[in-house]
Amino acid sequence: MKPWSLLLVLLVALPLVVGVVNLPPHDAPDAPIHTGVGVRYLARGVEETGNKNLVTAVLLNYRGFDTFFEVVVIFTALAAVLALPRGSAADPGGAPAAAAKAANGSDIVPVSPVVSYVVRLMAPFMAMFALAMLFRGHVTPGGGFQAAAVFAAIFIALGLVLGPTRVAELVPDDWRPWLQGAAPLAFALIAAIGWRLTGAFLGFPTDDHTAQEAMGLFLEVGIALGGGVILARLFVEMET
Amino acid sequence: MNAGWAEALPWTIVLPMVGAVLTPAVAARRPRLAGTWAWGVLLVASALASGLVYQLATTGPFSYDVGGWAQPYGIELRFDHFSAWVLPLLLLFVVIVPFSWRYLDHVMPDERRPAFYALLLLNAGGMIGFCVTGDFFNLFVFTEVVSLSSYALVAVGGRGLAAFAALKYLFIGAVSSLLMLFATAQLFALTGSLNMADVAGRLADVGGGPAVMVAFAAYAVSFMVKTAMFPVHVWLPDAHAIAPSPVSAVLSGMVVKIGIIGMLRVYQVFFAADVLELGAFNQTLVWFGAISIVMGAFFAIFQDDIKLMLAYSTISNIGYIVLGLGLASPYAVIGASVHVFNHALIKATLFLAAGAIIHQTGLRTLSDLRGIARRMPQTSAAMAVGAVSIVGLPPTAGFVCKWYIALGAFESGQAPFGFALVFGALFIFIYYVRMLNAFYFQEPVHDVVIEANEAPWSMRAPVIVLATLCLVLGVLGGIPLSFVEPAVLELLPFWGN
Amino acid sequence: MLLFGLDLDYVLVVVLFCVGLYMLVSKSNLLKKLLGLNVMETAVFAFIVTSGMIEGGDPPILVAGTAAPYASPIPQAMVLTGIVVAVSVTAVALALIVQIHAHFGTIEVDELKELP
Amino acid sequence: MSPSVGVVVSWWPGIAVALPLVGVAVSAATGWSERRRASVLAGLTFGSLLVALGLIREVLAGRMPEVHLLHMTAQLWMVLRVDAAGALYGATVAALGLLALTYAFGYVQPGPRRARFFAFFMACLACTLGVAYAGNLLTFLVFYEAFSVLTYALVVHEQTPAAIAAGTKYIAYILVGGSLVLAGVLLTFFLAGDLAFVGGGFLPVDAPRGQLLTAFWCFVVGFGVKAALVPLHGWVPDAHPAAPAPFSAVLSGVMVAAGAFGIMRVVFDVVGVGLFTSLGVAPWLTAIAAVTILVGALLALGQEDLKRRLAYSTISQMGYLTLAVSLAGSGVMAGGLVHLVHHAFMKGTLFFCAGLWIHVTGARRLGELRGVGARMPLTTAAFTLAALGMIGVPPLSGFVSKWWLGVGMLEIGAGAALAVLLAGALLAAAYLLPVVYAAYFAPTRPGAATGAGAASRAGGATPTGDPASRGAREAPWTMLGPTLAAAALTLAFGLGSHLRGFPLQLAERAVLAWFGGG
Repeated sequence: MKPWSLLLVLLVALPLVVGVVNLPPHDAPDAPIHTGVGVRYLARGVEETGNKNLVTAVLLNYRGFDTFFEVVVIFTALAAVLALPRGSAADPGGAPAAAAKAANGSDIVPVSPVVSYVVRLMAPFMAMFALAMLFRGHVTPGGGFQAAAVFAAIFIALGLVLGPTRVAELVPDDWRPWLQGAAPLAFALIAAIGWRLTGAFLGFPTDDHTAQEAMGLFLEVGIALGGGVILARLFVEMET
Repeated sequence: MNAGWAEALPWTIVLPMVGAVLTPAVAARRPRLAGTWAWGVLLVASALASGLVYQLATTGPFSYDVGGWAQPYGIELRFDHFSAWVLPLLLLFVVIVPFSWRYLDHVMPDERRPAFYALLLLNAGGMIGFCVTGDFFNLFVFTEVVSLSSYALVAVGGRGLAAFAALKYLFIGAVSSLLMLFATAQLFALTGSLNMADVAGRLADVGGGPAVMVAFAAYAVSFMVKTAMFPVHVWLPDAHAIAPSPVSAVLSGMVVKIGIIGMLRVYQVFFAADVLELGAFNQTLVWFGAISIVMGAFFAIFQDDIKLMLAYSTISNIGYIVLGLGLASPYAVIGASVHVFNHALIKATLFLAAGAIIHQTGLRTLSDLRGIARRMPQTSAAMAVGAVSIVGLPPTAGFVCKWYIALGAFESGQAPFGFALVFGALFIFIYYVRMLNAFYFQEPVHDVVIEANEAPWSMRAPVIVLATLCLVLGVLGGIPLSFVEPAVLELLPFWGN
Repeated sequence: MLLFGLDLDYVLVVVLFCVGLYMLVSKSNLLKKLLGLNVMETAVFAFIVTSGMIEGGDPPILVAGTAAPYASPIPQAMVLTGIVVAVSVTAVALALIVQIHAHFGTIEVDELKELP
Repeated sequence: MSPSVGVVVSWWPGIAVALPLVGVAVSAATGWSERRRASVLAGLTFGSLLVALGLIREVLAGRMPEVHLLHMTAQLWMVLRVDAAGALYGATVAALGLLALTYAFGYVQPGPRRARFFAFFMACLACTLGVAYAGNLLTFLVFYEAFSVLTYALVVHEQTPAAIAAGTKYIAYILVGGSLVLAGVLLTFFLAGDLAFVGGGFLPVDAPRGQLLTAFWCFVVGFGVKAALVPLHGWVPDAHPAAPAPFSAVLSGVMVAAGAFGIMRVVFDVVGVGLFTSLGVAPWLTAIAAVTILVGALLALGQEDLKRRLAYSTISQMGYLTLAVSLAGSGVMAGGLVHLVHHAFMKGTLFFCAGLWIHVTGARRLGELRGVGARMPLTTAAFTLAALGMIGVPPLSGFVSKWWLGVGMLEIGAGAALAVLLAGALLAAAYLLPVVYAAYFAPTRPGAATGAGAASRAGGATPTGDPASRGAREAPWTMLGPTLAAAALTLAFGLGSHLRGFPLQLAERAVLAWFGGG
């Protein structure tokens, strides 16, 4: 088994190495990557999108369509986890599973009071950091996704300390379907608004920076909320 | 800039996605509403897709610049004759979804239905996006939407084994997606662009070289894995057989085809750039296609489980399509392009009919299902029609495609492959004869079979509609053929240089 | 960085990719396989980000304190998308592994193959 | 094609094919009484026969009725066009079909499988008519494959292990053959760019010889499986005994002949006589035909089971058709085409009689037939008549066809072929006369014809006769009638062979089209 794996790996490695070493050197300023479409983004990105952080400009404006479906991908992951049979609750799944469960049940390590205290203490500060990333994303590194990750981290850390069910209760049942779909829905809404304003799907009015920023911010908030809720829910679903 | 139905292009992709996102909210109180909701969404999406095809037929291929950014700076959606595949794809979904309403009764508790239908909608939306996007990275994103929902759909019906099959599918699929991302990055590093047409133009300036070849090869391998050609097919049979039948129909009929569509897209770029000698590659496709036909049929013969048999038959049929592409002659490529759809239709017929039988009896092997035809005559007849079509007896839908592919083999001077194709069909018939024999001409051995009843109408109607279409599309086989012809002829001047 | 005329950064990325691939194909534990997949994903992301770098460049954030040349913003946006996709795939894979574990009580492929 | 023939658009060929298809729906209709269903089916088939006869009249009047069925693609379209050969074969199919259908009403036992039998029977009939009237290779192929596959259901009708085994063998042979035909059609289209039958052929003479030869042998081997050419005949002796007698009659009479008809179409309407001769394949085909005639007849001698013996006889007789084609002489070909028709009714009679014997006495084997002549005089008389016809005794129809074959061979100086023809006739006498002898003259062993073993071997057709009865007891008229009618046709075609509208005249017309006025 193992020698075959090694052979396979070598077989894959060889063409890949051939492929990458024949690329234009990556640090050179005249590499195609720096003379291609990126030139325009660097030259006119700020004026066209109002974003000083050009990564955000590419993400939300130039290639917003990618990002739309990127958030759809996370939603897909959630739908996937929700659609799967519940591992334990619905059906014990035979003797080996039951045995494994019993074994697991006994080795749960109780949460140390220190950890519990620190997590609860830090949670508000982490939330502030996330908010900062969210609202400063157009001028500094950061943005909706990063904020979502931190939000989710807070949820998960709290979940470890307080138990997943209590964290799950933070989001009311009625809101849950809307919150977990917040990101794609925000994109759809902005796409429609852009369509109305500029005549192009997901278009941003290039001459109106206020509208641009408002729309961008709306998207970031949607991504942060939706992404955070989904990531946290993935954890909760797998835990219970 | 954009006129008429072209405006609907992004909405056609977004509609199923948003529909999927809203499914849990819509069905929060009544989970069974999810099925109807999904169906409605797909109906509207099909209406939009019909508009797109109408636009294509009247004005030819058209583009949509998302966000209004001029090319190549934004993302371009391009609707050409190969993208037209979205309409039949959506229509098949429209037929398959009602089938799953009752089918799911035995498969999952009600509260998981919204998630299931959301996954189906995401899958459909992802495939639409995949077919119409004109941007390499966007292609990758849509691939992931389709793949991720497919992995999950495999596992929704079963427990451990289904999850294991799905995980196997996930690992192989994820590696192939990574190869695709790698190839995209490679092309980006070479050209500094992601727009397909723009990449083609810039590649022509870059010229050939090992890096370009590796990028092409990575795409090719990635798509071959997605389409489950013979040496990389290992993920397919278990995954397709263990999934709930409507899902099998979607996976086997449509999801594997994104490999083919993707291959065509990559071909379009590399032929336009004209930087690689692709004759040898085409020859490889021809051989792998021929081997897929034979090996798929060979494994299918030894299966007792009907769904496993149908899954192996998919490998055979993918072989036909790949063989047709590799032959690189107009007839063969036209035949292969149309078989992309016709196989989806036929395989959906077969999987849904098999699903109806499994739903009614709880049995799934040929030896258990002996004599089922007398208790479920309509479903069995649909199965027979599907079998005859997939073998390619005239005048069914399968015949037209195989005729064109075989003719293409003669046309390109590779007559042995034409004969291989004809006799491959024969090989395939062996296992369908086994199936029909068991259903029609053997005495029942199971009490369940003796007492079985026809499936409820919500399941029977889709099966009958699909079986009828198998015949209609044989008789009217010229319509799809003449539809893809311009696209193929546009592609072919650069073909197989 | 060049070594023997080869672009060492790129070669290291391929090495990382292959380490991941080796884990994926040779390990029997499903979790380890998944980690292998994650390593491969990381390798590809590293490749993309590396390709967008530029000699002496700043991050593409056009505020006071940064100056041209800037690294290309597109690879970074691509990688961000890629990471989200990778997280999603990992989540689904983990859910499946949990499912397998609940049902069979093991996540070793060797043992799973012998079960039914 | 002779200039006097004009194509006219006419729906009649389509109607001839469609009428039996309506019967498929009728057979599947539930809630009809058996009597009502039977009369409707018979009416439909009779209608089809009338149309077929009407088409003969059209053809004799110098018209060529044509109807386009459907255009699948620019290349693939289906058309029915009735020429002399097609009209002749079509009328034969319809007539024998009607006789066999009537016979089947009495023969096939009530039960769940009865409806299935009639549905598939009517479908087969429709498709065989389609083969007869096909105007291009694709149409021919579609109907040919369709009835070949549908036949499977009729071969396995009894669902006994033997029947299933025979069916499996059948379908394997036929599908390989069908695939070869398909390959041939593909290659033909590739070479000629068209598929429509043209008297004199349409394959380009200047095409690469290798490809022409490949196409030709694909067709001959493919159709040869159906036509039971000798190395390819394996399915015939198993399928015939397994199938119910009325279907055996149709199978032998017109469906095996469809293979030979296909070879005729290919040689005269696709390849063309000129190209056929210049390709140099004729001697090979002659040799195969000769081997088929002799080997088929010799193997028939050794068969104890009557239906098996008749099946081998079919193999031998089909050899005559191929022989006639291979000699490519106008006289011989006229004889061959006539023999196709005559053989259909003679073999039909023989199988009908065999079925009656099985039905009444359970006798399947030669030894069990002793004394049956006294108990079933009419049946045995019909059998005798048909057997004599098969041997070629004047003035029966078999004599007419063999006479024309023989005279045609002399015309073109094919002495060896004539010898084969005569040897075949002698062998026919050797394998058929013992049956007649056994029926009339062999000493009766008590209980031999009604033994329990024989009865159980009858399978689905349980003897209706009282085993103890020693007196004359014929089968019911629904079965005896068609048998006698077929026998009467054997006599009539012999006596009236020169009459207008009889097979010979049509055959001469067909040959005129193929050999270009010669």
